[in-house]
Amino acid sequence: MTSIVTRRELVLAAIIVAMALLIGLRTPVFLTLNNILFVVTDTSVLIMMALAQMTVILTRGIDLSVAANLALTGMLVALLSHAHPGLPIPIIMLVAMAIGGGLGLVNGLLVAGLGIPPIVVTLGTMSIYRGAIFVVAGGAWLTSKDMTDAFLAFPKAEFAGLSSLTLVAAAVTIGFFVLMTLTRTGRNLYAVGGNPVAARYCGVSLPKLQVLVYTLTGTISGLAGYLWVARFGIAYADIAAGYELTVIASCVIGGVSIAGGIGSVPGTVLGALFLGVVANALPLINVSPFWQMAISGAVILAAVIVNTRSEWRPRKLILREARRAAAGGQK
Amino acid sequence: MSASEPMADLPLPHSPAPEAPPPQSGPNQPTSNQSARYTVLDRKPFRLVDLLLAWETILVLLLVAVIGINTWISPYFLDVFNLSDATSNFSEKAIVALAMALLILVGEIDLSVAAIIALSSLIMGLASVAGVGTFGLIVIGLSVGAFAGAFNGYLVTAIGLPSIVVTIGTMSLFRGIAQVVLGDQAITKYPEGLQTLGQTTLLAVPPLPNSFYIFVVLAVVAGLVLHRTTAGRRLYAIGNNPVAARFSGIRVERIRFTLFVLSGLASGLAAVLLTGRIGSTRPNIALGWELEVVTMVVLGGVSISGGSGTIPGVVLAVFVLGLTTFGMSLVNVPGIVINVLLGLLLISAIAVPLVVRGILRGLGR
Amino acid sequence: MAADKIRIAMVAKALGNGFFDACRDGGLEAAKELGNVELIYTGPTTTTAEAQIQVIDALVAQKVDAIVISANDTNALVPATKKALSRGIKVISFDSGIAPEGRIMHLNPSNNQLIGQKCVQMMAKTLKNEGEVAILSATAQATNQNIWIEEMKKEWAKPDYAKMTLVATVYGDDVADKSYRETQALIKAHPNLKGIIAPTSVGIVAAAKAVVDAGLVGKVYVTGLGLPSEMKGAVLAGATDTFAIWNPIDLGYSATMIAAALVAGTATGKAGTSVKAGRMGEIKIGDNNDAAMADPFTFDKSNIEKFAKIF
Amino acid sequence: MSITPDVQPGGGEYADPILRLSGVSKRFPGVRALEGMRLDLYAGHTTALVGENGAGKSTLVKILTGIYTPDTGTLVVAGKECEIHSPRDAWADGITAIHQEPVMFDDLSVAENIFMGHMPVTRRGLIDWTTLVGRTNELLHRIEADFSAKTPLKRLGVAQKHMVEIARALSHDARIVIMDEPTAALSAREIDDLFRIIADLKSQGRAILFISHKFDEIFRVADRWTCLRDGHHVGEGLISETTEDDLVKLMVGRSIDQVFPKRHVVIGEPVLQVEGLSNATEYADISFTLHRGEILGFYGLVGAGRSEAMQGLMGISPPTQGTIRINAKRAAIFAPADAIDAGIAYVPEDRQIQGAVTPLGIRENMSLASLGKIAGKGGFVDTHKELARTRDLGAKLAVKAAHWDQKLMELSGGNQQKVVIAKWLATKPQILILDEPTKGIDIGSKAAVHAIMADLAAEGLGIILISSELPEVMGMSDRVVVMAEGRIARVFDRAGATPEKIVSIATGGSA
Ligand SMILES: Nc1ncnc2c1ncn2[C@@H]1O[C@H](COP(=O)(O)OP(=O)(O)OP(=O)(O)O)[C@@H](O)[C@H]1O
Ligand SMILES: Nc1ncnc2c1ncn2[C@@H]1O[C@H](COP(=O)(O)OP(=O)(O)OP(=O)(O)O)[C@@H](O)[C@H]1O
Ligand SMILES: [Mg+2]
Ligand SMILES: [Mg+2]
Repeated sequence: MTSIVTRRELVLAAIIVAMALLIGLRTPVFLTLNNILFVVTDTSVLIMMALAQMTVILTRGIDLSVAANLALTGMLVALLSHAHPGLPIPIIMLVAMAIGGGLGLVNGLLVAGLGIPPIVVTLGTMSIYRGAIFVVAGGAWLTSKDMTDAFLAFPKAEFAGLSSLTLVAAAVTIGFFVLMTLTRTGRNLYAVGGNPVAARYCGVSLPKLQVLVYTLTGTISGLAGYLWVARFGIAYADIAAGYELTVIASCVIGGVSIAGGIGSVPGTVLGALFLGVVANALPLINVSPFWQMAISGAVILAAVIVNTRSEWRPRKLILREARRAAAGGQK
Repeated sequence: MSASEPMADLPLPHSPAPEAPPPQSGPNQPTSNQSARYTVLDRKPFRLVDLLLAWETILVLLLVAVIGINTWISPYFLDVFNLSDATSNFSEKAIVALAMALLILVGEIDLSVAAIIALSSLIMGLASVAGVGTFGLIVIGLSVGAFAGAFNGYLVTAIGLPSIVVTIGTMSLFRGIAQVVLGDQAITKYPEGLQTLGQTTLLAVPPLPNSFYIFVVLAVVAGLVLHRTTAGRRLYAIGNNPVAARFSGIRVERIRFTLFVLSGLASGLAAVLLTGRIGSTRPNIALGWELEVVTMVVLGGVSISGGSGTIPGVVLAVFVLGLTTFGMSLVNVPGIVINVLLGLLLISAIAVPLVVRGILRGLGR
Repeated sequence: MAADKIRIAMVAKALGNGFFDACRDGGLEAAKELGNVELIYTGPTTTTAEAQIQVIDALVAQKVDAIVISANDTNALVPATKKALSRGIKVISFDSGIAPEGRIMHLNPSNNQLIGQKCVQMMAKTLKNEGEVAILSATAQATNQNIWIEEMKKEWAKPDYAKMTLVATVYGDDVADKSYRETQALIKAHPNLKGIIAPTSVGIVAAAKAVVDAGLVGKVYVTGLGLPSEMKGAVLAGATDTFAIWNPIDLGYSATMIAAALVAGTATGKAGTSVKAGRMGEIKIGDNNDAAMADPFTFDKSNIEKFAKIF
Repeated sequence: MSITPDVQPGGGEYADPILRLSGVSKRFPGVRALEGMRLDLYAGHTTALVGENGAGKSTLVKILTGIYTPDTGTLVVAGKECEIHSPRDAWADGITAIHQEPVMFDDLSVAENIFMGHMPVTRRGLIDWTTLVGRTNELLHRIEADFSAKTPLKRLGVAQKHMVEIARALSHDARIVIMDEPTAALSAREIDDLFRIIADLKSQGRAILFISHKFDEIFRVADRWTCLRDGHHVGEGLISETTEDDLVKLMVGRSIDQVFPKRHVVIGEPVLQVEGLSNATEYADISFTLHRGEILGFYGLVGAGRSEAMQGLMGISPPTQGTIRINAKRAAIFAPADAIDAGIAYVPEDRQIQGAVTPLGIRENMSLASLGKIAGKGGFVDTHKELARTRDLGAKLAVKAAHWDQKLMELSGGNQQKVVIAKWLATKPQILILDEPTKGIDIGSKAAVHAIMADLAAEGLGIILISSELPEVMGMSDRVVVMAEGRIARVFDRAGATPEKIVSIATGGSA
């Protein structure tokens, strides 16, 4: 384990702060404590989902079904709560995680058991899960009138000035940090992504880890499904459409390598925050709504380019340094 | 080995194995087929299992099944006019899928194709409003596509960003630009000629749309280029090992760049046909097509990590997907439920041969 | 399938939308009343023209007798519906129209001008003609939304509303979370905001929820077009004072009746003629082959409970 | 001359093997990698496993370490029958290995690299970083490594990375240590270090299985040998009772008369003149002349910059300064395609990454660098021409395969190398650069590659041979260029070169 934050993460953090300050210049309300807390609350689900996705990308995989999983689980728990209004919220959350985890496990088994490429599996289950929402709900939308007050209350609850969403995201973040830095499983994830053959020689089983990460991602998506549906008070087939790409973009901006083996918890959290700031700032700084999509596209590209560059040093120099280190050591 | 002749015509004694070992004594000597060690066949010996488990075979079977089931569930399916109409709904996507197949084959991906269609259509619309004629619009549509593709290609090859990341970004950027310009407006003023291209047919029977004929021609060209020319060889080499390809004198970056331009060009062509077909441009035109196109390519057996796949496979997948969708919508199954079916189809088409091979291997032991 | 049945297809902008589900119920009612009509309710999953064209092509292939459609795009559907017309299928649009050359007639749920006026009037009444107001629309390309916003602005120009200012128009794309976030941003960007007009059933619910969640009930009011069943909570919570909608059941009912009449040849759909639409009585067809149904109906605390049970 | 395996070699201490593997078979689709193989290892002894490329040595190692499960066979360790299904099982039975492929995690630290798969954990199940770092530093100290536990692996040089592999093998404290070609990328000094470690392990009573294609090493380090051919056990015995020639005969099935069949060739005109070639970081001021028919050896320590200089010449990483003349004409080389057009061919050092496209077939690989030559009208591949050429080159280099469309990944290392060389010969070059062409390939193939070189030189090609193996460079070259620290330190004639002088110059001396 090297230092907790890397140079790349510092650059990203600096970009986020600079961006927030610039937005604040135009719209001072952006920098109020309330708004900052709101942005964090609004980004909480993205942070959780991005962290889970990171573990999948670390193993050289990708999970495109997360948003569909979120929507399906959200619908299922909304239906459940509708049918059994007495169920306590912790039980609902556990059920959401179980359903989401189950859907993730399906991905994991297809990837690990049959060796189908993750992008194919999750492209397929993405369609299947989305369609399943339509089927289970008979095509209907569930709105807040179909949900109990307790069901709707949790995401709005506050503890010590922090929203429950923020607290859940914080807990998930700490969990992932411990997982990735302090457990064998976490280090094994880096190993299988960095060099799958070598990992096998070290007795690290890729299939087991794949089942684990897809199930984990599913579990988090399931939890996010409840939070999302309860927060917006609506469930239908198309909620969070296209959200999987936002989740992946968070990872990439946060420095997770699509080629596997590289990525960190702080980086991914920053990547998600970056997108959260952009998403919340654009409607606020009064740019024409028609500009928002183009700007967020350009900003994603710019962030990735800057972020790649900050890490980028000529390959040759790395060699020379290595050689110098080697030469220095030999004397 | 002869050494006296010049390299120019490679003197080659077809001597069977100078190294063929002399028979040895001793209890541990394997003596069987020693002399056969160096006979090298020209081609892989034919095995029925290979043919039966080839991707294309599976797709053909699937296609037959789809046609059978559709005929069974709807009396309207086997009708020349209906089938011809059905092709117009997937021909444009299929054209983009051909270019995408080549791109995925070299280990890249372009998720911005649908956004490029929107951008091309927009610029064509602006030009049309300014009075440009049909031919001019076609040129403009294609060039905008090519430029957008070149932009992706530049970011991937010159700056070295992963293509999935670049094209997730340009996906928003290109469509965003269309939205900036169009706002809540639509462009509906297109010349007669463009609409003729998009809406009519070359032949009365079968009344297939022009876009379908274009797709067929392009599929043949793509198939020939990929499977019969040296350019195709280069693509396979890059897809399997870009470093070795570069060391072998293949201009890897240039080819990658070209393929991005080609993908943009195909999207531009799709934009021309689609704009002509619906005669209208709005920022959300072709929304979500990128995933449908990728699904066509992947179901077609092109390995998502690059290096393997065929054009016939992609063409078969186009028909499997297109006809499944059409058949299901004939009995009014909602689109989202059709998607469930397509998802299952995608996974099982890939899973079944893997499982069968696994079982065969188990039996063979 | 009985061959002598008239098959009428009702095509929604997208499946799953409560508004169209209510239209379908109206259509089924008409079908039952007529006896010889089979109603096919269908639609795409995404609100795009291409997806709707695919649905239309499938219906043409099935040789349905009539198509009743709420269009995702005025012009883009024209080639597809023209083809349907040329094969003898009666095409009419309802709710959101197709350009005249692509349909026999169009049934407006209400008069566009009335809708625009109604929205502004409801807001003005709640705010007593004073304060900052924003509009939350659906997608930027939704035909009917844009017409209504246009009409609202015309009404707004009247001197009565001089102190009630329009500060922004934003788009929630008929996506719940985007509408919610846009509303949140409106509230923050305009601290003096007093009202939000959302002429979309998805947007109005999300906006009301955002107002409730931000603890601004009584400070910011949401109005617009919504379904009573979905808006009940917002009205009871106080985030919405009044809102309006026409009756989607009646709309679906009338559209189906008209289509059946066209197929049966008892109506032509020509300008100046009229069609009998069962319990809705006679519907007059005006210029451009347009017809309009009743005025939008206003809901508030007093009647919401009753209607929430209906649609 | 094989010794029946049941005869106990040597004195009483051999009495029972610590590891006895018997009747092992392993098939891959289309290949029988092992067939009824057996192997005995004895405590305190080093056993060399010899065999051609593809004979099945690494497969055997992977079976012993639980990476492959054999189709049949039994394993007895220390008198107890055991089954190994995963590397963990192997560790539990006291078996550990340095694999042929590098087992490296570039983005992790040295400590994690060494303990991957068996990191110490605290009672709560979290990684015990203190113990981890402590034990790593102990191990590094034991092998006299000059870096620390927390260093990120990507900062280490090639040789240092090998030390990490060795440390990993030692970290298990195993009874049986397997080394699959551990010396392939080590310099002479590091090989000495390794042998010292082996001696140390032996003295502690551990059994060692040592795999190498270099006979000098085998005779230096091993006590016993076991020979494999085509997956079969073909003999075993004591090193002290055998000769190199015996072993070669057993493994190849015939004797190799000449490993270095250098012929006398009339040296012709200069074909390549390089002057002042430099790039910013790796090499500087490289000047030399290569003649037709000449084999010019390039010797240096790993990291001397030979590969980079040649890759500069090839246009892979174009140099910043210098001129290149081919047949006295200046050549403009900015990309490998330019170099190929100019008549240069470069067989790279890293076969798996830079040379072979392993998922493609032999035919396609052979055509890769000369697609223009098999293109007919409109760029279509002339398959008849291509197949004829593949057959010719394949026969010329004696490529061993089932059919010409066989995927390279199904071929042994030596045959892959021959295909890569064939690919370059197909471009009909005037200058052939071979970068470590015999690294990791067996003696038979090595002799074949050398014979090909000699033939090509006789045909008038100018050949550059980069090798870190001194006997090879000296045996094959007309002149030897010695590089050190990115520069040419000295050029020796065949007559003036002695091993001592060359090594001294290469290590920075001035002899
Ligand atoms: N995973 C695999 N799939 C298919 N064939 C394989 C696989 N691994 C090895 N083989 C084949 O098994 C045979 C034995 O290979 P192995 O790697 O054991 O040889 P080796 O003796 O180690 O050779 P070298 O000296 O080149 O390392 C070869 O023909 C090889 O091609
Ligand atoms: N620190 C390092 N990180 C990554 N790769 C390295 C490093 N050091 C060396 N290598 C790689 O290892 C191989 C050999 O090392 P190096 O480049 O130092 O030797 P070289 O320049 O090829 O010299 P020579 O050919 O004379 O041995 C090269 O392919 C090089 O790219
Ligand atoms: Mg080996
Ligand atoms: Mg080298």
